[in-house]
Amino acid sequence: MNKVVKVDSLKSLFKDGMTIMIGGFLGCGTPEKLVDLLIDMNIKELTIIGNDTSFVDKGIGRLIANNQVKKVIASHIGTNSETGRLMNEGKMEVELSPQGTLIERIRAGGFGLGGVLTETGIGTLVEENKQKINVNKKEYLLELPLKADIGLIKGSVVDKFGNVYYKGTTKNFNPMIAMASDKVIVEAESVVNTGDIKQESVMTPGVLIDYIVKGDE
Amino acid sequence: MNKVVKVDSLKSLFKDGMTIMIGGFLGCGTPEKLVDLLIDMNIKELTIIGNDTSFVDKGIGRLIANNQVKKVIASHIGTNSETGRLMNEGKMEVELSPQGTLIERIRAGGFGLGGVLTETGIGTLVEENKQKINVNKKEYLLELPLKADIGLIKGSVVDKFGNVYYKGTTKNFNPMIAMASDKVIVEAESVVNTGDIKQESVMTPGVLIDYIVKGDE
Amino acid sequence: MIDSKKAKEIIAKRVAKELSDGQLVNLGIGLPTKVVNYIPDDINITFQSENGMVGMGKLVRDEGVDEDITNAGGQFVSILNEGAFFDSSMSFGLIRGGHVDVTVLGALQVDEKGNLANWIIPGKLVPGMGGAMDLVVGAKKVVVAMIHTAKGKPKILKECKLPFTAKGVVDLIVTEYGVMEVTKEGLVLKEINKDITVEEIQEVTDAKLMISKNLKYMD
Amino acid sequence: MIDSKKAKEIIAKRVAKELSDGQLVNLGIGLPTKVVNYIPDDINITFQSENGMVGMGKLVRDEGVDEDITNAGGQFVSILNEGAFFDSSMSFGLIRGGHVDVTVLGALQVDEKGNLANWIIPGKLVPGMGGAMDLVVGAKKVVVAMIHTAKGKPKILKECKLPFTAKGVVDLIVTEYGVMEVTKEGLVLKEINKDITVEEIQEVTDAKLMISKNLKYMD
Repeated sequence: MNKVVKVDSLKSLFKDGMTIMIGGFLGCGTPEKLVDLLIDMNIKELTIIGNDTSFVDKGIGRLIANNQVKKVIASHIGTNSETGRLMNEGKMEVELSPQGTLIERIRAGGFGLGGVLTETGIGTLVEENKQKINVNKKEYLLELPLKADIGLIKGSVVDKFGNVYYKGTTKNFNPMIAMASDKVIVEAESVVNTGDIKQESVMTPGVLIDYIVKGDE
Repeated sequence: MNKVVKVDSLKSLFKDGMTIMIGGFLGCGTPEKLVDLLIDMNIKELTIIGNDTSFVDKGIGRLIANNQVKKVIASHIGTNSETGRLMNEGKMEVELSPQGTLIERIRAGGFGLGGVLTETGIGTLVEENKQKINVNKKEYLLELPLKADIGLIKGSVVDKFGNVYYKGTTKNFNPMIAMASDKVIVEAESVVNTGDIKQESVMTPGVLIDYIVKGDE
Repeated sequence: MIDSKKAKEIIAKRVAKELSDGQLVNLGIGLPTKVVNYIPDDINITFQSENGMVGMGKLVRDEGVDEDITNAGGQFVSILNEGAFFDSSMSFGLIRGGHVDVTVLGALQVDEKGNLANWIIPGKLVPGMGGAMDLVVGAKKVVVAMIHTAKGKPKILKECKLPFTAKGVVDLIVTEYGVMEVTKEGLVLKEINKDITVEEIQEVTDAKLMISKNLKYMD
Repeated sequence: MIDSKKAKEIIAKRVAKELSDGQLVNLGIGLPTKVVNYIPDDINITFQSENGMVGMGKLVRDEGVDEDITNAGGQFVSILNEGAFFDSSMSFGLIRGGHVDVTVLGALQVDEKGNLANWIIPGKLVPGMGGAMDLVVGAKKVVVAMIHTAKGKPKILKECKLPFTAKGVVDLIVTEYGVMEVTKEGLVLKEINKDITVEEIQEVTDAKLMISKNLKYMD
């Protein structure tokens, strides 16, 4: 079971119209080499799920600027002018989800929950088309799970079994994306031998990882 | 802000009738010194929330054997004969929750969610008195949050700010209990200086911890 | 009549064949644990323990014991190099989220609709469901591994009499007498112990067994 | 008229007084960030950044930069010894679960019922809500810190015209002109900049201000 592969060998996994989750927060913790791959392949009509659309020249933002995205589900798009432009021109659909709700939806997808109830968004536009549920006389929104065909994550240190360790704030959406995606590819800043990451320090278990790509290759 | 205290100084926090969550899985990861304190004080009519009722002479099991518990919410009671006896004699109420549901309920309490939807328990006794919700033609149970007045957790290494690191399988319910309890007391196997636990290795942030007790004192 | 120890060996050995390379597997307490002993060396299985780890190793005794590493039965175990520890919410995220390929567990009763009962005998025994309800709902494949009868009485029924652990979740039943698959039409006997006849296995089974066209001997 | 730079100083300095020892605080991007500069040395505040840390330190430039440590605005920052990193679900668990004592953030509009609008100007600007909706619903105390008007037009209204970020969540409004508390009866002016009169502040405020019996000068 050798999970460490060349990035080019992954091409057969991708096709137009897929739903792909990509880790990162304004590009911090985003697997740029894997974004490069999607741009090289120029696959289209993607549904992209991530915290934000980053910047025009960074992370998820590059896919949007390159017109590869049909729909994006994110919490923030203000740092990428192309997202707003494509949305206003009707060329791309944008679904905005509050950040805490978005990560819970991804978690629900990965953790097998049918949904979660949150007060966030009550009395706002976020309510639209959503079921409201009363619990102990308090009103909540039912927020539904999100899943993806492929999850692209970035790991600071990854062992050959796929166990991932994230440094600093690169963790953000990555661990939940690894749970919510049918196939998971991790871009590793460094690859170490299995056992080099202490079992307590593993942040995403290798059992969730299908492929490892070296970020510096 | 000195959180490291003598166990006796905590007595004023406890009173009869409280709801207390206690970490551990069959006693592994349970703060036994804090259980000792509850037994010494002999506070009564407690509602105890934990994964299981351990053994007659261990962890949560000791509180039950000592008749201090009015109600227990757990996933498994089979290893403690006293739990079954007191339940059958009508002297203690037992609410059984599937383990994965129980930890989600505690998490929901600590994470400010109004509830979660799960398939677990559909078509079983667990359905009783619960709201069923349909999502995309599939039926789920709405499981409600749990909170506690006080959470008692066990940490393997704890720094003076309260940051907690758990070794091995001692983690189990402890991190979520720290989120779901108004006051949190950690029993530390060892106390280290703030900064000795790497920021990436902190498993329960010190901001959640009110008091630290040394386990070996 | 097969003695209990031998029966458990037959079952564990047969269940091991249901596992394939690269899978994540949860073994219930008791009989299912013995499956570990029959996994071929060239197959790599990762074991999950619902109290908070993947990559669980063997039981550990005496000086090898680390009291901070236990399995879901509270026994001391080891963890492999590729393993990871986590909290219970992550553990059940793996389970409920469909990341566990196979769960193997015992039953008090199981029926031809794939209903399972293994957590309560009302008025008699109330151990609680522990993680079983989540495991059978979440795992991709649910294998019941059990002695065929209880004190001679059938445990494989037309319909479970005891309260369900879950409805319609069981995929395969492995006993010392045979291997039965749960299908929409009912239970299909796919393999049979060579020391027993089809009539004999039906006799100790309440549910009607359909006989596979390719019925084989258990091995 | 107070210039923008001076106004922001006045606001940040005043907001700092709302924080007390041992609190966990989230400061929004922009003006609220400046609050850090006015916290007395003898008070210990832990700052949370919703992208995944508590114990956030100062902005870092040049050789001090660790590209793996950023704040919610994408700037490079440091982390203190007592800090911790975590994923976004834990981060918003702290926020939604009521573990954050105070959140300080800007507003496009805020009204006398405590409604807040700060994430969208339909047809013009759609940055998205980011973490703001969760922060104002979850934090124990919500402080709006903003310049009193936008190009001379009131931002403190009888009722927000822009889409809400959340309903009835704001506790306190701090501007360069004064400090207003949201009460069931409406907005109560508790402190006023000594360079301005009650009439003048009312003039640039759409909502009717009730004047506290103990009206003080801002400091």
